[in-house]
Amino acid sequence: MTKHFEKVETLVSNIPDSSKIALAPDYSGCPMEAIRKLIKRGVTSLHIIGVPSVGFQGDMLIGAGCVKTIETAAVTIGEHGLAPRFTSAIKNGTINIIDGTCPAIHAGLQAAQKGIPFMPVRGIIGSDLSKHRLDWIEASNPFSESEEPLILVKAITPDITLIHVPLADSNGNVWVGVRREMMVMAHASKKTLVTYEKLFDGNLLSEESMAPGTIPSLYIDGLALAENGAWPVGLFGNYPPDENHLEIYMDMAKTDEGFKEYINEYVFEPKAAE
Amino acid sequence: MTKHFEKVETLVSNIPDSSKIALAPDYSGCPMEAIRKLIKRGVTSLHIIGVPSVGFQGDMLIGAGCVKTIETAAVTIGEHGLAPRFTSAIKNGTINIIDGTCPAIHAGLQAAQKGIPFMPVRGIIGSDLSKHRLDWIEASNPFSESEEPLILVKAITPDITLIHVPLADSNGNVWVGVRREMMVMAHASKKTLVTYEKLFDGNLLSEESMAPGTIPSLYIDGLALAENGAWPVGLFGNYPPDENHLEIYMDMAKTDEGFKEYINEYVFEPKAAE
Amino acid sequence: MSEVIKHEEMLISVISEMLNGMSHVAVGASSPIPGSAALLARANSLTDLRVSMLGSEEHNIFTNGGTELFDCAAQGRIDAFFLGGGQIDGGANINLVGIGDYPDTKVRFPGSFGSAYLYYLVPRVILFREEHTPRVLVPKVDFISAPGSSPENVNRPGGPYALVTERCVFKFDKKKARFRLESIHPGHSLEEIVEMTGFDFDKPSTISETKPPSSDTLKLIRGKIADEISETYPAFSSKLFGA
Amino acid sequence: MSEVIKHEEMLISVISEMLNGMSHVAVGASSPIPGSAALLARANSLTDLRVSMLGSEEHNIFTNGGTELFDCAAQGRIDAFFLGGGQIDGGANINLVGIGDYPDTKVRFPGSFGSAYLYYLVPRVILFREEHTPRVLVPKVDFISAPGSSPENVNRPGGPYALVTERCVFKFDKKKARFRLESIHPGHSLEEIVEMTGFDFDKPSTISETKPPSSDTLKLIRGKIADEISETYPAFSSKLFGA
Repeated sequence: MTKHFEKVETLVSNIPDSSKIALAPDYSGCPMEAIRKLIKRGVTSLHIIGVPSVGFQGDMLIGAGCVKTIETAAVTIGEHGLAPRFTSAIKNGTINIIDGTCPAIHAGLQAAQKGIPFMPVRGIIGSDLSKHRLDWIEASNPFSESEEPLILVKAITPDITLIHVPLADSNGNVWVGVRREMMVMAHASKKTLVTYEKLFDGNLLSEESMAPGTIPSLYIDGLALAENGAWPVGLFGNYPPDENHLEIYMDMAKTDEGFKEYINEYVFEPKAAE
Repeated sequence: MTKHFEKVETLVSNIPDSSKIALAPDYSGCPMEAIRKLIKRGVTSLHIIGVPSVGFQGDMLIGAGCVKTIETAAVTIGEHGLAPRFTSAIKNGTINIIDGTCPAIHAGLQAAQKGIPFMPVRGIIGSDLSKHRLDWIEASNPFSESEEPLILVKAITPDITLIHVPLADSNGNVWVGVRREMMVMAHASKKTLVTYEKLFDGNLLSEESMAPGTIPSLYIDGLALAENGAWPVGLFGNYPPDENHLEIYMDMAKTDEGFKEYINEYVFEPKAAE
Repeated sequence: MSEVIKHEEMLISVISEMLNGMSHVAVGASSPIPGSAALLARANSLTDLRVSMLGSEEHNIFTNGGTELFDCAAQGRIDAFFLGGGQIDGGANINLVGIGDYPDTKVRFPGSFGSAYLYYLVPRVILFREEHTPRVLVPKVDFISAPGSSPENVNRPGGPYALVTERCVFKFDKKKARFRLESIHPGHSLEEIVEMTGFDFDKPSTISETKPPSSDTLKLIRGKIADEISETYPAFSSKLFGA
Repeated sequence: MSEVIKHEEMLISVISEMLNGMSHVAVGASSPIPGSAALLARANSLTDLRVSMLGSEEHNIFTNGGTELFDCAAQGRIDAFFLGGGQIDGGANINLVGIGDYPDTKVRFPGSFGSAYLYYLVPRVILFREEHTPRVLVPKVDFISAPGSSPENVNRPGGPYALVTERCVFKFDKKKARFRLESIHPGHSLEEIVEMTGFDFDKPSTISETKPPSSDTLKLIRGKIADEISETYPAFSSKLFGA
């Protein structure tokens, strides 16, 4: 039932416009090659969910005009500074922002994973975040003897989870190691599409040491090999971020024109990435 | 902060009478050697939580008079039939039973893991189970447009989780592989005590393949080596149940006298187990 | 090969037929016959039928601990599951707790396991209980571990599909919340079934005989399936197949 | 070794002192100075101080994905954490979202991250913001990502402990819900701090000077800590220490 695609292009052709798509932060599994192919295809009106935040890939999708709404605890390019295209899009009002906080996003996904309509979350009370969230309800803790307010966060069910992982096997199982937020994302989503760095020789679920870090193929709808597929963000256990390239991006993406040049060079005419 | 104990006896001396103690089912990590030492010590008034059910170890503790209350989705010795000492104790009214259902027990522990007061659970409505549970509340789903009933399960915070695992390292990290209910138990509990089959040479958290199945020492309070420590129940990936021995147990434990003989032979004068 | 079909083999075959076209079948605790049926359905499946068996290391695709089976069911990723019952009544209510006035039950069963949840969420729940007597199939269960039907306001995508016993197959009519006799196993009669069933059920004008397994299926059961099930249920496998 | 102490080194040392006796310190996103301070506290710790650093592979003990940091905090297993703020006000309210009328902010910051949760649950939250100007330290934040204090009925075991800037250290008085000036970094003055702080704060009659790092500590920072932090913050480490 898990489809193996020869090309990343074909894999991402399974992502319709207007999809609600869950993405990982830069230190987790970022499917950069798939993001470039998505931009090249001209996907539009995406609703991005940062789990719990989103970095370079979110900024690129926003810059390329692929995003209608972004639901996230933050958009950050880490040490390199404010995400330039995100910052500009907010200033110009060209995207909707749904501001959340990390544990509430995790809780919403875990609620979807468990098939429950909501999950209580500690904290949040008195923050301005909840004023703007129609999908959060302030309720009273029914187990408390005295009146105690509590935030209930509605389940978040992404249409698609799109991630890049270190290993996959021919059965469609994928290995994420300790980066289990990707497992929650896959469990919670209607579909999960994956690019992977290397093919694992054997069955990941049959190896006692590999199985604990593996998302079973039951949850994986499509797969494609993408060597160096997380460049320039880096992939845990495999390669670090290409800091020089990120600096180039930060510099070019300061302006609309610079960003257009950037995607012309690296997305539409991808010499440097090959 | 994780203490290494030379003897299983010393490890279990950290379990006070009347503790609320979480135990795994027979197919997960059963600390049988520790259970025998607990019985030998004469622990009393335990509140056992089966996560989500309990088998041989629960039946033994009940038979030996160590248990006041058992909270579980089931007590079962699998293929071997009804748990004899549990069945007898219920008939004679010598223990309290708090009947639950597997996902509600998992949800209660996950609520404790997340520090939230409760977790909604699907199903259950209309079952006689909820009639007897003061720690479950039937509420209305606040996210549903029409009236929809829903069960809220109160967080379950065990005093102690007691488990047996395949591997531990000198830093106090323990490897449970895919049996992650033990990780939830450790996260949710005030204290976690562990016996382990073999010492892992190195740091489990430093090995990319081992870390995903590892409970970090942060959650582990005490450890002791117990080779063959899950006998006769068996340990996943290591050795199967000793079916012949379980049959001997089932036969002897039919009666009070037979059970007394059994624990005399295997707990108080443990020739056969050595 | 002996063509004397054991009743367990018959049941494995009958249940297996009900799993045609499923993509994911889960098997709970203490379920050697449903487990064998699921493995048989997988062996016969043209597509990829997944089997997740509690207690098995080989036939287990879960990597998120004890909660995953339940989460997976809630996500709609499990098509079929099996439940039994110390008592089962005509409304498909099941009792896995005990006989008598709870909590002071005269006879205590193991407990409800995940029934009070999976019965609501898995679209095709097959009730299986070998013993077909008025003691087990009762007018009304003493304790409802999980009800056979629910009011409309309860979120319940799942529920009972059939009840398989040593004597016959009942199908559950969700609208009427009643069982209908579907087929009678060879060697058994309607009169016997009426007599041995404590609850009232619908009787179609013509009732077929349950189809026994073909010799190919029998060969598969006694070979591959006997071998596969022995990992989780060694005593069952060795008793039935002498493996 | 040059004894010219860089202000980052000063801040690392000051924050590190606040982590004495802790057993588990967590460090969030974009926090090279707090991260270095935590590693320094660990290096100086007589007991086993654990450091969990977001984005690090080496200094990360978590094995349950992105949710574990937050679950761990709710379990009471994290003693200290760090938060910053595009704006911080005198009630220790922090704004990580933006300046202006939300959602049409004139200036947009990255977002609230886990602040609206960890600020409630971690007993010792240290606010850290290098820039000490009226632009950052404002009378009232434009958007409350997380409030500095809560009504009594809110479950809140955690909250602000101190605010560390390039100029001084404030301690937070939970009862008054106000900052008190604790110490002034060498080279800075009370007058300057009053002028550069947009909010009102308590001023004790005698205010000490912030203690600079000892030469041993400085050696540790420039050696072991510079090396350890470079895994997660290579640009920071190479800029500051030329590593």
